[in-house]
Amino acid sequence: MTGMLKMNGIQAINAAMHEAMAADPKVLVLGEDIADREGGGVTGTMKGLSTKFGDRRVRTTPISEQAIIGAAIGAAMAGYKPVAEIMLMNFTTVCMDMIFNHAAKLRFMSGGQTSVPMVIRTLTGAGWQTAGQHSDHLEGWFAHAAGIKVVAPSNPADMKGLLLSCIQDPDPCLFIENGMTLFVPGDVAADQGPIPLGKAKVVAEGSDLTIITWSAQVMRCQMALAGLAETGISAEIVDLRTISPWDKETVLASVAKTGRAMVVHEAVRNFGPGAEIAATIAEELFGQLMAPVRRLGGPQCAVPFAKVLEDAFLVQPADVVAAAKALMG
Amino acid sequence: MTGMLKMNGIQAINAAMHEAMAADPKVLVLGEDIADREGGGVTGTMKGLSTKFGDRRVRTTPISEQAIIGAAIGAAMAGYKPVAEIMLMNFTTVCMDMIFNHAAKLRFMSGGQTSVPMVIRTLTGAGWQTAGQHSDHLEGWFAHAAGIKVVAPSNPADMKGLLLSCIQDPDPCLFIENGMTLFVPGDVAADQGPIPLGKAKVVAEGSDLTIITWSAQVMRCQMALAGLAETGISAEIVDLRTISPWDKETVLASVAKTGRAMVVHEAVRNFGPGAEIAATIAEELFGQLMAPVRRLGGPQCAVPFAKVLEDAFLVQPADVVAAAKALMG
Amino acid sequence: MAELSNAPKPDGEALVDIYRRMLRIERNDDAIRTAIRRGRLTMPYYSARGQEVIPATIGHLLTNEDQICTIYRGIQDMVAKDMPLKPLWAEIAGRIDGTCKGKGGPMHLTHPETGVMVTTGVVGSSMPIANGLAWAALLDESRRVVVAFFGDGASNIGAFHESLNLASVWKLPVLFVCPNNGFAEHTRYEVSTSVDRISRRAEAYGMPGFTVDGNDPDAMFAAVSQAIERARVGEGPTLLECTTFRFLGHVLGDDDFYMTKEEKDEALAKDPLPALRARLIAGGHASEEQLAAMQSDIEAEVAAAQEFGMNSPLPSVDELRRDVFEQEIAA
Amino acid sequence: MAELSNAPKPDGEALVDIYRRMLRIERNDDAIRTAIRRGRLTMPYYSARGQEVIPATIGHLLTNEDQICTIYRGIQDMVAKDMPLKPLWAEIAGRIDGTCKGKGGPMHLTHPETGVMVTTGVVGSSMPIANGLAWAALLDESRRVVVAFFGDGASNIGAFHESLNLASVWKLPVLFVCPNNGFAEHTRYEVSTSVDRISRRAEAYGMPGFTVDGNDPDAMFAAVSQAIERARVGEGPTLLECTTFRFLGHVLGDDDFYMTKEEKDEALAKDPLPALRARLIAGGHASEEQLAAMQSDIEAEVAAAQEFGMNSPLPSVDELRRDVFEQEIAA
Ligand SMILES: Cc1ncc(C[n+]2csc(CCOP(=O)(O)OP(=O)(O)O)c2C)c(N)n1
Ligand SMILES: Cc1ncc(C[n+]2csc(CCOP(=O)(O)OP(=O)(O)O)c2C)c(N)n1
Ligand SMILES: [Mg+2]
Ligand SMILES: [Mg+2]
Repeated sequence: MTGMLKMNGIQAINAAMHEAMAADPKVLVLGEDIADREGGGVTGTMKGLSTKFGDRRVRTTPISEQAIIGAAIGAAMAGYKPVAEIMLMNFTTVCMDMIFNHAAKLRFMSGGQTSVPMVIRTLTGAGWQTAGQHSDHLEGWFAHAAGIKVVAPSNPADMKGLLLSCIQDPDPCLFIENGMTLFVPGDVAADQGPIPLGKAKVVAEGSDLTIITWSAQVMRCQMALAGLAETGISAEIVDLRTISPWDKETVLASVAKTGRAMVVHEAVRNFGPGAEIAATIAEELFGQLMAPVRRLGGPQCAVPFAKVLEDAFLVQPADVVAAAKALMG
Repeated sequence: MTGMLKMNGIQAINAAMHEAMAADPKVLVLGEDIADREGGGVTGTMKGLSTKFGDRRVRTTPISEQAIIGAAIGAAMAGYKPVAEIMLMNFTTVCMDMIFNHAAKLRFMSGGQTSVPMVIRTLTGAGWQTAGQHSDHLEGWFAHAAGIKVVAPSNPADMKGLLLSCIQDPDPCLFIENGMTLFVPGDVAADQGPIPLGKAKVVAEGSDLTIITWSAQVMRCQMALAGLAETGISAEIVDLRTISPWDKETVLASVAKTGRAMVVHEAVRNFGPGAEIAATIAEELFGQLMAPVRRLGGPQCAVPFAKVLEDAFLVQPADVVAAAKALMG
Repeated sequence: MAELSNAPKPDGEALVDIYRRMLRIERNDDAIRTAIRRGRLTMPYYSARGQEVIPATIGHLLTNEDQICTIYRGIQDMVAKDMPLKPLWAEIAGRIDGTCKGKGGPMHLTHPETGVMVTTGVVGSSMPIANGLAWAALLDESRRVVVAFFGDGASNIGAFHESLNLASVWKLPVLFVCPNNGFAEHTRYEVSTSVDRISRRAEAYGMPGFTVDGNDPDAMFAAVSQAIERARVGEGPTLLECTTFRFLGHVLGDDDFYMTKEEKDEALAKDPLPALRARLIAGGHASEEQLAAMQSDIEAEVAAAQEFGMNSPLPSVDELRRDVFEQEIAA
Repeated sequence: MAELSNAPKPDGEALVDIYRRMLRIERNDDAIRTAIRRGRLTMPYYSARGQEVIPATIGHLLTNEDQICTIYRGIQDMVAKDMPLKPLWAEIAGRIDGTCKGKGGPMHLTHPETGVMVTTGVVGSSMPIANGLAWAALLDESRRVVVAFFGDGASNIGAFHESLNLASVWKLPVLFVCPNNGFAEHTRYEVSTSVDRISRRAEAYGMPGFTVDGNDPDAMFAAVSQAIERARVGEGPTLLECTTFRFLGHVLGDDDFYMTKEEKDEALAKDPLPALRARLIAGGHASEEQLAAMQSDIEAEVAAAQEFGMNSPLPSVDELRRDVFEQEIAA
C-alpha cells in the first residue's frame, strides 16, 4: 500500500484537477472567479490551475450560467473535456435548459454523432445559514434526467477519485460538493486514481439494518453509529456515492442481508431521490423485508436561515437513531 | 343535475379562464401569443380573453420566460392573480430560478409577509413527434419543490374545475396540460365549478389491482381496461389529478382494498414521481400487499422523434395489461 | 450601428452558387411540404420559404470546417451548409439511416461532417453552444468560425445576452445571425422588442452589429464576408440582423391571420428566388438552359433523397437504450 | 447614453436627510460587523460600506408606497427605505420577531410595510420581479414606482436582458439601479463585461440610461429624481449605473487580494460619508452639534434594535410547517 496523505475535500478536488489537467491537455476549466487572479474559485478548489495551465485553458467567466454551460457543451462537442463550475447548486436553475435539454440530450438526439464529455461541479448543503436560495440538494432532479450522471461524494478520497472519473467519462457528469464535508480532512492515498462511477461503498458493516446515504449525510449517519450501537442496533452504512446510475447490486445485497433499510438524504423527502431507492428495495426484495423501508429527508420547505430551524431541517444523527429504533420495532 | 356540455380540454380551459376573469378583476393573463391579436395562445386556450377583458389584463409577452414568471410573481405579490403560460414544459428550464427559488419560496422566506397566488399553465406530452425538447413530463421536479402545487388533469371537466381552483388558490400552482388529451371531448357540467386540489378520483372501480395514474396516461390505462377484463383482472383506476399534494388517503384506501398497486406515468421512470407513490404505498401498507408495487414510466432517454420509437417510449395500454398480468402472478 | 466599409461583392460565379443553394433549399422545402400534405411525413414543420438568401450566402462563404448551430426553422441552414439530403430525409421520415437514426427528427438534425453541430428547439439556445464550439476553434488554433442562427424573437431571451457578452469578452470567432422575419410565432416584432433594430443591441456588447437586407445577396455577401474575416483573424464576433419574411407563417398550416394581406403581398412580391434568377439571366451569369439543368439536377437529388429516406428501415426499439450514454443501457 | 437635462438639485434639507440615511446605514453596518466579529451573529454578510450615497438618495426620494427589490448586498437599501431596525436585527439574529420570523435571514429580508418586497440571493433575480410589481402599480392606476437594485456583475446575466426589454415594451415604472463597484465577487468588471459603461446597454432597450457618480449626492439626486418622474408619469423605466466602490470586499472576511493597494486607497480617500458631512458643515446646512445629536440618536436606535433582536425568542421548529403554503402543513 502506498502512502496516505491527510487532506480535505478542497485539496482533494484541487489535486484531481491538477492531475487531470497535466495528464490531458484537452481538460479545460471555466466558471466564476476560478482563475488565480480571482482566487482559484470561491472555496479555492481551482487554485493554481490558471497559473500552471494558462488562461486559455482556465477561464474566469461572467456571471452568466447559461453561457458557462453552453461554452462547456460546445467545447466538449469539439473534443475538449471542460469542467464547468456552477457556484451553487441553486444556480443550476438559471441554466437548466443548457444542462437538461442540451448537455444531457445531445448524444441521444443526434443519434450518437455528437457527445458532451463535460463535468459540472457545484456546491450546496445546509449548515452555513445561507438559507433558502443557497443550500438545496437537487440531485433528484438530475437523476430523473436521462443522459447525465450524478455523483455526490462524502469524503476527500472519493472526491478525488470520482472527480477523476467524471473528467474521463465520455458523458456529462454532475459532481456535487457539500459545504459541510469540503473542509473535513481525510485519508487519501498518495496515488489515489479514478474510482468507478456507479459503485457504492459500504462504509460501516452491520447486520440489523442498512442505511443508504450520500454526501454530507454519510458523516451524520456515521455519527449516529455510536447511538445505534448503544441501543444494540448493528447498522450497515452504504455510501451511495453515485446517485445516477446507482449501485442497485450493492444496496440490494446489503438489504437482503440485514432485512431492513433506511434511506437518508439532505434533499427534501417528498418526491426526493430516496423514493427511487426505497421503491426499488421494496419492489425487488418484496416479502424478504422485516420492516418497511424508511426514508429520512428534509421537510417540505425551503432551507431556513435561523440556526435552530436549519438544524431541524437537516436529518441529524439523533433522527437516524430514533428512526432506526422505530424500525427495529 | 344540471345540463352536461360536450367540450374538449381547450374549450374547458377557455371556459374556466372566462369565468375566472369575469368573476375576479384581479385575474390576469400573460404569455407568448396569448392575446387575440396573436390567436389567443398556440392551442387557442386563451381565445377571447384579451378582447373581452382588455389588453391591460391580458398581455402577450416577448419570448422571455424569466421575465414572464417574474412579472407574474411581482403582480401576485401585489394582490393580483396572474395566470402565466410557459408554452411548453421543457421551457420551464429557462425560468426555473424564478419558479423554484422565487415563486415557490417567497412566502416561506418572508415568513408569510408576502405570497404568490399565481398559476403557471404549461403544455407537454409525447405523441406529436415533437421529440426531445418539447415533450417531457417534469411534474416530479416540481413536486419535489416545496411551496408549489402541481396539478395534471386528464379530462375536460377536471381541467375546468382544477384550473378554477388553481386560480383561487393562495399559493403558486403549476397546471400541466397534455397535448394528447386537450383535443379529446368529454362531458362537463354546465355549472362545473372548482374541484378541490389534492383530491384524487376513482375513475374505474375494481378489486384486484389499483392503478394510480394521471394526465394522458389515465386515458391509456382506461384503454387497457378491456384487455384487463379479458384476462379476468378487475382493475381500479385512480386518477391522481393533483401530484402535489397528492391524495394519499384515496390511494391507500384503494390499495388496501385491492392488495396490489401499479403507478403509471408518462415521465421517465427513474427517480420519477411514481417512486414517491410506490415507496409510500409499500411503506404504509407493509405486510398488507399481495405483490410488490410496480412502476411503469418512460425509459431512461429523451423523447425520440420516430413514431415507432415515440410509441415505444410511452407506456401503452398493452404494457399496462402485461404488467398487471405479471403482478397477478 | 457600425458601417460596412469596402464591401466585398459577389462575382457572377458566387451569385450562381448562391442561387444554386437557394434553389436546393427551396426545392427541398417544397418536397417536404408536399410529402407532409400527402401524409407521407408526420412532423411539425417550420418552413423558411422566403428567407433563402441568408443561409445560401452564408453556406457559400463558409468552408466545410466551419460550423453552424441552428434552430427548429433550420433545414435551410443545413442544406446551404451542404448537408447531404439522403440522411436528412431519412431523419425526417424517422428512419434508421437518418443523420440521428430517427431519434432527433427535424428539430434536432445534426451532421458534424458538414459542420451542422446542433439544431435546437429551444429559442435562444443555439448561441451559448456556438460559443463553446468557437472557444474550441481558438484552442485548436484553427481558423474555424461558427455561425449561430436565431430568430428576431430569440433576441429577447436571456441566452442571447449572455452569449453575446461572453463571445465579445473572449473574442470568439462567432457570427450571430438573426433572420429578422418580423414575427415570433404570431407576435409582431414591435409587440415584444424594445429596440427598432436588433443590430443596435451589438453596441451593448462592444461588438459590431449590422442590419442588412437579408433578401439581397450583395448586402449579405458583404456583411457575412467581413464578419467571417473578423472572426478568422481573431477580432471576435459580429451580430448580423438580416431582414426578411417567412412566406408560410410560423408552422405549416398557419393561416397568417395575424398579418395583413398588404404586408404579405408586398413580401411575396419581393420573393428573392425569382429575383436572383432574373438577375443571373439579365447579368449574363447563367443561361436559362443552365438554370434549368441546375434545377433538374437538384430535383433529381431531392427525389432520390426522398426515395432513400422513405425506404430506409425503421429504427429498432433497442435504439431507446443506445446513445443515452456512450455505453448502451442494459435491456 | 442620454443626457441629464435641467437637473434637479438637492437643497440643504435634502442633503441632511441623505446624510442621515447614510449614517443610519453605516452605523447599522458597523454594528452588524462588530456583532459578527464577536460571534454574536452567525451569518454571511455582504457589507455595502462605501456605497451609501446610492441607497440614501433613493430612499430620500421614494415615498413609502414605492417599492424596492434588492439583493444579498441590500441591507443598506432597506435601511434607506426606512425599514425598522428592530425586526431587521431580530431577523439577522434568526429570531421569531424578525421580519421573516428568522426564516429568510439577511439574504431574504422582506418588509412590505416599508416597500421592501424581495431580497434575493440569486444574481439578476431582483429585476424580473420588480417588473411584476410595477405592472401591478400600473393596473392599480397608482403612481408607485419600483426600484430594482442589482450589481455590475448582474448586468451580464440573462434576467437583466429580459427584464429591461419587458419593462421598456410595457413602459413599466421601474428604476433599474446598478451600483457599479467594479467587481463581481473577485472578478474585475473588464474581465466579464463587454461594454465600458453598463448604462450604454439601455440603448438596446430603447430606454434612457445614465452613468452617474454614485458617491455624489447631487448627481444621484438629479438622476434619480428624473427617473422617478419619468416612471410616475408613465414614460417607463430608466437604467442608472452608479459608480462606487465596496470598501470591505465581497463578503466579510474578504482580504482584497484581487485589488491593488492603490485603487483601494484611492477609493477609501473618497469615502462619501465624511465628504458629505464636511459639506453639510461647510455649507451651513447642519452644525457639528446637530450632526453629533443625529449620530447619537442613530446609535441609540441601532443599539436598541440590536438589543431587541438578540433577545427575541428563537422560532419554534413548527415554523418549518408554516408559510410554505397559506395553510399550515400538518405535523
Ligand atoms: C424558450 C422557448 N420559449 C418558447 C418557445 C416556443 N417558440 C418556438 S418558435 C417561437 C418563435 C420564435 O420566433 P423567432 O425567434 O423570431 O424565430 P422564427 O420562428 O421567426 O424563425 C416560439 C415562441 C421555444 N421554442 N423556446
Ligand atoms: C445566478 C448566480 N450566480 C452566481 C452567484 C454567486 N454570486 C453571488 S454575488 C456574486 C457577485 C455579484 O457581483 P455584482 O453583481 O457586481 O454585485 P456586488 O456583489 O458587487 O454588489 C456572485 C457571482 C449568484 N448568487 N447567483
Ligand atoms: Mg421571427
Ligand atoms: Mg459589483
